[in-house]
Amino acid sequence: MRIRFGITLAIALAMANTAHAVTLGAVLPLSGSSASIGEDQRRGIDMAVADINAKGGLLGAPLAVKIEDSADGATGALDAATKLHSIDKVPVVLGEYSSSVSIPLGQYLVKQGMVHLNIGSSSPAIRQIGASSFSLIGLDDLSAQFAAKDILGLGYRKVAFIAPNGAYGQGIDGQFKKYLQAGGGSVVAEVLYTPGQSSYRRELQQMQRSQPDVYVYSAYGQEAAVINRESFELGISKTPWYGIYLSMCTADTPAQIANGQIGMEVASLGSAGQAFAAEYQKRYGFAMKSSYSSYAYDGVMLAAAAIAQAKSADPAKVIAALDQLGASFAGATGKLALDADRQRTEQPYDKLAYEGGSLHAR
Amino acid sequence: MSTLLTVTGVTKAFAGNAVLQGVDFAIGPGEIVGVIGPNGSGKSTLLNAISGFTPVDAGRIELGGAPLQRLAPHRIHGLGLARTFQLPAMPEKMTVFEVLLAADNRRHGFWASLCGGAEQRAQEAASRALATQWLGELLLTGVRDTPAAALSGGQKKLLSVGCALMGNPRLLMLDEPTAGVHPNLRRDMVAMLQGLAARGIALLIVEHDMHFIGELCQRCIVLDRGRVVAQCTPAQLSQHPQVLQAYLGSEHPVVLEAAV
Amino acid sequence: MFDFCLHVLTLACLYGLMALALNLQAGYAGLLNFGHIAFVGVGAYAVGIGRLAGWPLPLSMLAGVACAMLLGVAVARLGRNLASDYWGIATLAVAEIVRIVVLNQSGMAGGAQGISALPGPLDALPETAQPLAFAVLGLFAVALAAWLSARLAASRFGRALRLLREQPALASCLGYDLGRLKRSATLASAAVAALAGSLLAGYTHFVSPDYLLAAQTFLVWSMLMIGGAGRVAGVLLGTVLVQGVYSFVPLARDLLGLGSETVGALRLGLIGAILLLCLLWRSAGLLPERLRTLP
Amino acid sequence: MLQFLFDTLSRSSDLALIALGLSLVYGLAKFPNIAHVQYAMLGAFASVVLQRAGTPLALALGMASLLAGSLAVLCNLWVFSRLRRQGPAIAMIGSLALAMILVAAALAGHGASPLAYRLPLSAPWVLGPLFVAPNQALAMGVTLAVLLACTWLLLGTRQGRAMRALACNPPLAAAAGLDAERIIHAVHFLGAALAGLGGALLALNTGAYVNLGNDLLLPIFAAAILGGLGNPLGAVFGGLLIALAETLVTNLNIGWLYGQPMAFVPAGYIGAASFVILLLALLLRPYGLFDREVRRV
Repeated sequence: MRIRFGITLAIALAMANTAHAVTLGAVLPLSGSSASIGEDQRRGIDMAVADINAKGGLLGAPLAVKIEDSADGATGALDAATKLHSIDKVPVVLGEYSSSVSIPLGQYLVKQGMVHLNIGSSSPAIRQIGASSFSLIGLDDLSAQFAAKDILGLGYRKVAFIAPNGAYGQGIDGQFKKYLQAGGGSVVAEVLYTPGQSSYRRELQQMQRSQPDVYVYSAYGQEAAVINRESFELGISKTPWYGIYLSMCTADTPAQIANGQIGMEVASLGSAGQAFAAEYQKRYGFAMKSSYSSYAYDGVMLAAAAIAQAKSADPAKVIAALDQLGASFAGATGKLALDADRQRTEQPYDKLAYEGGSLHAR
Repeated sequence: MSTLLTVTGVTKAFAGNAVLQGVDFAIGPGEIVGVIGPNGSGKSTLLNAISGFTPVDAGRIELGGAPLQRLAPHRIHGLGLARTFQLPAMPEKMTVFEVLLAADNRRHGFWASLCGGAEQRAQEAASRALATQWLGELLLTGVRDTPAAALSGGQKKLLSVGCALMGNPRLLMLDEPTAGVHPNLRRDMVAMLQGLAARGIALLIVEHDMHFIGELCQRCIVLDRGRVVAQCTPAQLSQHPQVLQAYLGSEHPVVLEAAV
Repeated sequence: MFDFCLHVLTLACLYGLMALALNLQAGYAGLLNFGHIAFVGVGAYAVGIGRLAGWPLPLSMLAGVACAMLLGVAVARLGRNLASDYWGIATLAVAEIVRIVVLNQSGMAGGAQGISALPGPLDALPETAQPLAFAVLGLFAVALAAWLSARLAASRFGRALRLLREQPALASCLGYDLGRLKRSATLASAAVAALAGSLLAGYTHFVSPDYLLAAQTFLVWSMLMIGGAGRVAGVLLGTVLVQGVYSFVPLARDLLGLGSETVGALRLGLIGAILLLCLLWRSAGLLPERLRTLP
Repeated sequence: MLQFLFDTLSRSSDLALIALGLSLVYGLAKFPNIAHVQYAMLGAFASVVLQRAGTPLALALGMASLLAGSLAVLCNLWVFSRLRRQGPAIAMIGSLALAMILVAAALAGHGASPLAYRLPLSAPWVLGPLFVAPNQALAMGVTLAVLLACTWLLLGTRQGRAMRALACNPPLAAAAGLDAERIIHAVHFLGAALAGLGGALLALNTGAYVNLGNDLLLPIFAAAILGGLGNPLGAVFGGLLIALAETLVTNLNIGWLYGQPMAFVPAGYIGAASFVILLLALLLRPYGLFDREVRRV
């Protein structure tokens, strides 16, 4: 009896999902070592859903996003994607963070004829996922090129580079080195650290020995906090520190240590960007932890816009609408300007400095 | 008389304590030899040394002319030497019958087992026949399908003798075969072991029970503090001055009384 | 729903292969291999590196099995003078070293990003038929492996392994070369695990260092122990159960209608709780190994 | 050079208490307890939350340690005392499931972002070439004091002897009239209390975060194995050796090999270094570096 009730309820819920509202899917690293980024992505998605539903929803009904945990791995992401495809029947899936998860996820979605919106992976290999995979985030070549130019422009030549030894770190490392060397600089120390250690003193000191003009880093959460704290404790923080995606680098670091750091960040100077940042602060009570929330926000917004334009949640029609919209859509992270490979070609970045406890344009 | 096992000058020390100090003796085919001596005289170490569980420091051990002292236990078994343990531990998740079958190690290779075939089936049938025969002779038929670990201490001893015999050894070494065995069963054991010797299997028996030694053995080797202090027939034991010295010097007068 | 069940079934079959492979070592021979995933990873990476080198898929898979068996020889050699729990951690160390090496080999093995667009064994079939076909292939492979394992367990070799697991000293003095028995079990296990790895890479069309995480070994171990080590039916039941729990827990959350904040915690916590309850309820496994009474 | 030595000591002090606790429990329970590192994670959270709520740091550390210890006793009562009878593999999988539940609890209770102590940031002390952070010195000092206390407890007291006797030979210890159950509970409490304190001290540098336990798992196991399982003080030296290996890998200039002024092994191999050391050590000394045999001689 109870089981039958449960089944009826399940069917009713499923019907409620498909009949009355458009449901999108998202696969995020909500447990495992990237969980803090997944959580920030989730915040962005929740904000977008709230915004859209506050304005009357999509196609006349409230929008929902079904968020699944990838457990930080390819098989977990495939489990989640298969569920979203086969049970929830969503047309669009957003995800993931690590490119070693986004790539198999995207491959699967493309094979099923679904839309993949990449909201967190910046590896150049994302480009090859396939015909229905769109990137809202500028790939590493964009951010690395911007950072390299910025650093050379500031007059630094000898650079020590540190990033986590993962898909993101290895990708940005290669790109950054390429652009820096092309512009006449050199990477004198290159450390891809093993995430999750209790201390990075050894890595920091190895870099110190090459006496760089500037330390360039890109890290997040607990690791960024430890690296910043230890560079302060070792007296290394007197040399300039440059953060690629500075807001995530300094999010969990005491202001006293972060003061004086410079870096770059996804532009949030446009009206949409500033509105998002303000809304985020209001909703969660702290400043944006990283720009991954804004990419996730834009992902939902873009999907909603495409579905609204296609007047249908049919994936083929959504893809056609995305192909049109991609060139002109502008969101919290600025204008997308997707190219023929459906990758972002324009990514406005800001040059920032951390002063007096917060980030400012420089 | 030809010799089967020759032990020459075997020496072993654990962390500076000499446990075996130049042990010499020899055993012929079909001979039944007892090894006695007070606790700590090195009896078990001697058995471990011969069967390859304890590497010796010096000396030679030969079985039918082949040197054993550098070989691993399974190689020594392959040359025709089987043994039992003082406290035989038996598998929990195998029946008595299965343990006996496992004790026959012929054709146990991976591919032979996986592919099967007529030869494999014939071998399995032969093993089962042999195991069934030993079950009967060792009075274990009633516990054939019991987990081997659930047997009583005495039954485990019998089973381990059966295991040793499944390999058709030339020399069988028994470590205290009667400890924990019911007295009635003990008599049957004497007959059974004599039967083995009649088939040409040499027996080397470490034992405390002097009646058992007296009934069974043709010869005794007396160990004291790692040395062979006497080799004589069981009847001569009580008159042997070194034997008296060895036992009176220790805490085992009771054993000696039994021997007298 | 049907596609999702097919997916779960396919994964269960692939993990079933890994669990049956581990069962050869852990269930039959009592070897605590905590680096089992290294064999799987070698098989999976063989498909990846084979693609980069332009090899045909069958050749890559064969190379994977061969490499995994080589690794098996090395691991078994390591076990010759180590006690079982030390050997367990040593195998874990070997698997971690393999993972760290492929993680840092961005040229040859794709680095942290892994190797994508891998060929699958059923690519020739039409797209829509592939999920069903792969599930059938997986079922066939797992059925074959189960049949062979059961046959092996009943054979003279299997009996020798049991004796080795239960009483190694007895086995040794009954003429069994323990090192050789362990090596044979490890090699057979490595071959099957590598095959499972190749199939997993072919199914997901992807391989990355994440496939080699120690957590994956623990996952396969939990399948083995919850189902019942040493018994093929137990291992398979454990695999289906654990894979089912991993896959269907997100559905339970949908039924409960909980918000997105709890997704990660709920999934992890429910899986942990179900596994723990299974263990406490039947701590020898759901289908524990039985005594073999022979005619 | 001095700084490298100091950092090696600092890293090994990070590992020391937790590895000591693991080794202590392993000696009695004889299974690799994966949940052990989660006690460290929970200890870190408990301590940070208490300190942020206004508890003085010393009290917060102590309470976190007690909480972790009590939790371990409950876990032992409900889970491990039943699973241990089925052998080490079952108990290990049980500890794995328990670890998942503990991580899930932390994830649900706090979320994935790190949580740091609310402490004023003080400038490092500069002693010649040496930079020492006050919190680092505090963590090392407390660790050293607790290690000394544990050494005394294990080697110098009746209770310690009872624990070691039970670890070496349970039937004999039981025959000698030791109350095994009580001692096992005491050891679980002590082991987890050490882990909780270790985690709370670690959080001085890293903050408390959900993955703290998982990140520690492999280095801690490597340290405990290196020292010889069930040999608690060996585990401390195991941790020291691993810290040394990591420091050498990251800081040994191998530029001369390539004819360059400076070149290093890629830092990504830092994890492999400790495992290579572990394998080498096991090849040379199959029962860990500080095996019981050594102590007996």
